[in-house]
Amino acid sequence: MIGGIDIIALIATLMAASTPVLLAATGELIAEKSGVLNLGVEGMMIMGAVGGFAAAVATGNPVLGFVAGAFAGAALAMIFALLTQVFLSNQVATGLALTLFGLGLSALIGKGYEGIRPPPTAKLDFGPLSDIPGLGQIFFRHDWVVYLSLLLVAATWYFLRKTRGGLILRAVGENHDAAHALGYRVIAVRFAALAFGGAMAGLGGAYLSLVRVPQWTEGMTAGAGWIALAIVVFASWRAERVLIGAYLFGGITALQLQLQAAEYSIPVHLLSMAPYLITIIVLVILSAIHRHGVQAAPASLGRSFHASS
Amino acid sequence: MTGEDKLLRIEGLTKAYPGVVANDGVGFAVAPGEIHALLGENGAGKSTLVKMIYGLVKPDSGTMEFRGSPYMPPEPRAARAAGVAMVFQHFSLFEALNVAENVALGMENPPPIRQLAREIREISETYGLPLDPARLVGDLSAGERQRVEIVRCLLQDPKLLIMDEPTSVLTPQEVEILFHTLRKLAREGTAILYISHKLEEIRSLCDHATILRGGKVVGTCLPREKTARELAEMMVGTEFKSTDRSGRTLGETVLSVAGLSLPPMTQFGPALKDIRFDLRAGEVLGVGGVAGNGQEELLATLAGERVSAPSTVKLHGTDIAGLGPNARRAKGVLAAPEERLGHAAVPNMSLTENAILTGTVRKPLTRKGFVDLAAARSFAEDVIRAFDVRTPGPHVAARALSGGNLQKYVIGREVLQEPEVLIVNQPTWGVDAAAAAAIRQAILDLAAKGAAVIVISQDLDELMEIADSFAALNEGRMSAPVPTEGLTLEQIGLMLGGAHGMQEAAL
Amino acid sequence: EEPLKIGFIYVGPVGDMGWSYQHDQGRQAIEAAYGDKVQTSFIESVPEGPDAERALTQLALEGNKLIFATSFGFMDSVMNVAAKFPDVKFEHATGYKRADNVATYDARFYEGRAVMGTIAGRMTTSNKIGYIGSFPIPEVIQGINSSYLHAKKVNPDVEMKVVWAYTWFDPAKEADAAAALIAEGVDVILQHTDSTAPQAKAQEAGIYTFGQASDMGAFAPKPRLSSIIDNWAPYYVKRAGQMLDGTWASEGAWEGIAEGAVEIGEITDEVPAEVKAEALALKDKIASGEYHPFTGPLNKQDGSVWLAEGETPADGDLAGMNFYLEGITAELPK
Amino acid sequence: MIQLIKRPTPSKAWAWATPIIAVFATMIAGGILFAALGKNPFEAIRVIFWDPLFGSNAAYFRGQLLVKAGPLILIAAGLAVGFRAGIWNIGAEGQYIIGAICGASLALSVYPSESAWLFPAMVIVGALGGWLWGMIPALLKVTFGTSEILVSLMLVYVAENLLAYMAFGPLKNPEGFGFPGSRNLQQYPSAHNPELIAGTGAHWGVAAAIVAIIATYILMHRHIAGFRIRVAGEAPRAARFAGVVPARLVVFCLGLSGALAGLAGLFEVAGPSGQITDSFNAGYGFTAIIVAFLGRLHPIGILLAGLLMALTYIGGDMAQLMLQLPAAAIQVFQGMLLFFLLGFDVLTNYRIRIGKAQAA
Ligand SMILES: Nc1ncnc2c1ncn2[C@@H]1O[C@H](COP(=O)(O)OP(=O)(O)OP(=O)(O)O)[C@@H](O)[C@H]1O
Ligand SMILES: Nc1ncnc2c1ncn2[C@@H]1O[C@H](COP(=O)(O)OP(=O)(O)OP(=O)(O)O)[C@@H](O)[C@H]1O
Ligand SMILES: [Mg+2]
Ligand SMILES: [Mg+2]
Repeated sequence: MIGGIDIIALIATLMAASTPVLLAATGELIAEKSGVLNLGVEGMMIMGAVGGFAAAVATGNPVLGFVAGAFAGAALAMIFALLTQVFLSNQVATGLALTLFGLGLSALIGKGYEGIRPPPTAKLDFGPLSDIPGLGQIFFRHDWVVYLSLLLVAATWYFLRKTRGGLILRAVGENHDAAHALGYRVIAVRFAALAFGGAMAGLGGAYLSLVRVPQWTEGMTAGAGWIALAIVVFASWRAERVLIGAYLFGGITALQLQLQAAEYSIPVHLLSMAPYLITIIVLVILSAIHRHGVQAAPASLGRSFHASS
Repeated sequence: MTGEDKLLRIEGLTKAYPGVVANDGVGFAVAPGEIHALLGENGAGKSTLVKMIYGLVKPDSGTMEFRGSPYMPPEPRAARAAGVAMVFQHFSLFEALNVAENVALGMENPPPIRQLAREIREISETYGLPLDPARLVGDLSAGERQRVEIVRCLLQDPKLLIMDEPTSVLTPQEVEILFHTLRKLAREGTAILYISHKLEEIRSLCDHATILRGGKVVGTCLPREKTARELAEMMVGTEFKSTDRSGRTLGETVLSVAGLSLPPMTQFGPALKDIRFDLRAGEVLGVGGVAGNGQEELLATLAGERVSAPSTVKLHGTDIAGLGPNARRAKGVLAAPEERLGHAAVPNMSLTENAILTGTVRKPLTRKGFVDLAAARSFAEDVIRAFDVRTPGPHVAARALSGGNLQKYVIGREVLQEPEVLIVNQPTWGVDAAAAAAIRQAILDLAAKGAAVIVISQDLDELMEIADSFAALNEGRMSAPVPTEGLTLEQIGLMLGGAHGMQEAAL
Repeated sequence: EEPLKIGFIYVGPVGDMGWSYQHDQGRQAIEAAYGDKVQTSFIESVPEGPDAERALTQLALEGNKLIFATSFGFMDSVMNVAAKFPDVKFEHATGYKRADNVATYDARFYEGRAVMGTIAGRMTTSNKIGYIGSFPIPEVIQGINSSYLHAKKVNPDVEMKVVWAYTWFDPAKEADAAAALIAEGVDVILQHTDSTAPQAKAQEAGIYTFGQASDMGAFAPKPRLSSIIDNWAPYYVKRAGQMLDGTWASEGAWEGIAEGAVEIGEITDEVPAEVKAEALALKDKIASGEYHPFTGPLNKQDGSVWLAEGETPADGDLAGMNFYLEGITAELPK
Repeated sequence: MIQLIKRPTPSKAWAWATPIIAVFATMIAGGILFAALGKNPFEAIRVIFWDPLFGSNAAYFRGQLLVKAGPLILIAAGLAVGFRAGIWNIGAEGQYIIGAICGASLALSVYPSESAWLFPAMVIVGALGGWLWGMIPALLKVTFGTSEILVSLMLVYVAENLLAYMAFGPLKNPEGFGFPGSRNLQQYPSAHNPELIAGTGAHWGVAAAIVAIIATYILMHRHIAGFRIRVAGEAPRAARFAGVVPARLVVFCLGLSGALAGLAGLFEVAGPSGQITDSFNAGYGFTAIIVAFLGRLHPIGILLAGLLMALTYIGGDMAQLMLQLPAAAIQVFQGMLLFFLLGFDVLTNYRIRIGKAQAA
């Protein structure tokens, strides 16, 4: 308890609260690391939300729901990949169109699923560990997806830093012409990265509709996809910072509400700006440091690749 | 030599692109330990040929044999696995990754990164190409970057090493080191396929040469037994005119630069330090030295891309140091930068539009700021005609021109604007012999008409051929110009060695 | 004879399971009631502003004679379009501007909130109840005051914590709001936002909630104790009928439990029988008009007198309520 | 195997043909979608594309087309100039909001005094607001090299929160019974941006959009300054060689697009929308990005793309009403239209060759 705020409860809350954007941002991180800027995260998330929900309801199995959500997100990402990688369309415009399309399609698919409850997602049972004061609440009382998301962040970090696949992915994102000249299949790598990004966004969406809310309603992602994009930037394209960013964004929302509950009178809207202002400041600092050297963003980010030979 | 001892044997290799047959029934063979040159004009098909050997481009027909068995790599991976390594004409490096990671990317089965770093350090020292595996490639100089490419190849223990114009970005010292390395490799049995437009280099390095023209093999020779001129004539297929430097008289001082100092343009670029020289009408000043020592910066500063302290640059005694590029153009100071695509010309724009790029100030291509397309087109046509630019017409995008033709266009565009001062950087870089001769002649003709010209070049032979006076640029310092007549190679070597003490040395 | 054409515009999708969904239920009730004599149509997800004006005009041009605009933000658009189509009757939900061909209607949600407050006051053991507000507008403030007042009546020790989510619908944020309240020790949550996310959170924490706007029956019996349901059907059916028989007139309707506009959803067995009886009795007293949820003496939060002994507020006063009642400790955002 | 071969120069014929092909392809794909939803596809296509233009109430809807397209075109015209220069302002939504807030604040601060100067002053303040909001990413880019894409996007969220703050706080209508939202400027004659010719839908914002299209056309395709801007986008180094000062260009482009977005916001808040509410911004700033690309960053293209987008919105509402097509189906349809337009564009710059792969 600090100033009437229960810090332990706050941390426990923000971990669950941040999971959807954490998943989506981790996916987008991989996509952007491969040099593709996909602004369609919101669309992919909501497709995951409806796909996951429908599958979970149909099968009664939330795990299958998550799998289906990932597939739904990845499927939408493949439209984006086809357009931007094969037909060389502009990534910004295509991403915006993807969001529009995903919001519409999810609503169409979701007709008839409103007002239903999905099968519950199990919490992991850590036995006595969950009763440790403080730590137990923070670390040992979540559902399995929260742990999965942390695992995926760690795996992403490991993949990017330590594996050959990660090295190739980064190479493609840095200089697609050179990667092509060395014989790497730029388009294939980007398809894979986008599919992963879509699957992660879908997973995040499914977490919303299966755990966080849990129900299906149109437009239920309510801007989470855009926050995921902001987090990738905030994190300056590093997996471990994505975790910090997601928890910070989630934490500020949770904190803002908790301050209200504790009867602090705060200017809510001004506080809600804070994460974005902090992101801008982080960007400025990063760019000031790297003024002439290597930039934090993948150098090929947003550029179309066409093999000329 | 009999067929059995050949490492690579190529027969009837053909590759057509829309509108052009880049390789037409090409055949030749390379033996182990042989350094084999590929010669040819721009667009002759050299790069296409080696890209097919490396698996980047698939031939339409033809066969290859490598180490005695049929060979047709579907992708570079397969080529590397077979023992072929390649250093590209344009680097294939990743600036944001470190040296070890860059090397790993070019290898089939790299060891763990820590072990790889050790191997890089070892092999780079063995061959006299020291490299720190942990440094970011973005922080390296052009020469160091090429070391990365070479070390990447060496670590794979290649049987055949392909190098496409490797020396165009290297300092003479670095070229020496490179040649030393290549010879050592050749002695160890590695075959080397070597592409360059620098015929003297070929003569000193290569054992055999295959000459391409229009995609066809037009001859083979032992380069050591030919003069550079003979080689050039084999490439072009006609006799070669020497440049004519007659008819010039030096007038009074046009441009004077004094106390010109500027901080670096980029983090790793050199600063310009107290540059001073006078340039007279009709004079061609050759600025020698290794790229990366302030050449780009000098051109940018004289062209007005960067402004310098007041009175550091004067034209006819008037201060122009604070003027931008267009204000300088208005006064007759023109320039042609080294990088054709993206600096001197816009790749995706037509030649007409590229005429507008620099031509609006001195040519009536605009009226009250509005572009007169017809006038621009006819100016572009003038350039094409006067400089024999081979292109279907001015509507063609700059990127569709070959390097040499675009360079002729760029030089022509400036020359036809009748400059009073022209600054050109590496005017014949990557350009084949015939086009290079044409460009040099154009510069001489311009000077003969009374213009003052600064030619910045790494090619000392070129400078000796056309320049009246010579200065060396080293680490941002420029030596005082001395007349080229009677200048010995030793003196030049001293000047290039360091611009500091060279006044005494030269005089 | 041509059927009477009736049009609706909704601010959200009909599938929002909340506000727009309930209005669409009302539309369907009209069709059910009058069959071939009416023909209804709607445009959903209409943003407030110029798009609403166009959608309303479109409905008018298509020959709709009665048009329901079901969001507060449509108010000025309705007035503009109504001026251009004097022959078309407009009904605007929750607004305060009327004209000869513009009526307004709203529901007295605070009546239902009084019943919820009673149950909440009885069910809390921590004596802390929480309220998730959407926006600090009079309708929501009425609900907070009414809930608090009636919880306090049955449980003098009760405290009320309020969190403003500044959204009608953002499941994630609503869940966080519930979590924040739970962290403050609240064990009953009322909400004036539309998603079921708070229910899910409450279930996790083992505490109670109430359904909002629609039944949210999926969460019964626990944590959902009961619900407050917007039922626009009676009003819509009545007004459509008045159009058909030519008796429609502009008015400002504000209907509550008595008219069936506000319904109390099933009270689950989690609620002890006597509490359930007490709640239903209160509901009946309100329905019969015997009791007004805001009956003096009542003071404002700052201690100043709002209603004297036995006094009830004029509807006009109530409609603009912008203060908390005495005893609520939170500060109302300005 | 499909292979793309870059054309030496973009094809003029395909540049005109691809949008038409794309619209037809969308009609086919959309028709299938509508049929799957149990609607008559031909009727649906007619209602969306034909009725708003030539149907029974077309007089009204043609005007509404302008109302809807006006801000899109105005914003996109400015964005396209920057995009051409390689300066990626994707925060027009924020600049739009700030323009509206600034203009409305000025009007509301002097309410209810009437003056002929008020509206012109609001126009200036609105443009200035958008300009200032655009200057933030511009100056950060110029001084620190910070990516304007990301900063301008982040500033959208800041602006949205500021908008909500204004709607619930300082700008709240004191006579609004505690309801959020400002006074309605439509009822404040001096501040109102009225229809210029009754029934046409054309207000000052539409006029400004047309002026912006003409002005940017002249700038980009006739004037040497526009030529230099295009050079900067294609080859920054060459632009410097041609005398462009990059920092000035960044400031100019972000300033121009910001100011035009701010103007759009001002005209909207003083005209069709009328008031500052927390949901005032309807995504025009983002949709305008799509419009700019659909119009291939060419002013005339943007004009047509803006009208096409507006048509699908208006036709979409009609399809909801006449055919009970859900709003979601319209969104899907719009998404498909954008996909086809963006995807087919490749034919302008590339030839398609079907056959065995040439390159490994
Ligand atoms: N990807 C391609 N598509 C179409 N034409 C091509 C392509 N690559 C090369 N060409 C054409 O093939 C011919 C041979 O080109 P290549 O690059 O092999 O020449 P080069 O001998 O390497 O020239 P340089 O000396 O300038 O490097 C040229 O006419 C060129 O225009
Ligand atoms: N996809 C393509 N379509 C048409 N021509 C091409 C294509 N790719 C390359 N070329 C042309 O092939 C020729 C040779 O290409 P290459 O990449 O070897 O450059 P280059 O001529 O050697 O230039 P430089 O000497 O400046 O490096 C150039 O004329 C280039 O314009
Ligand atoms: Mg080549
Ligand atoms: Mg070349």
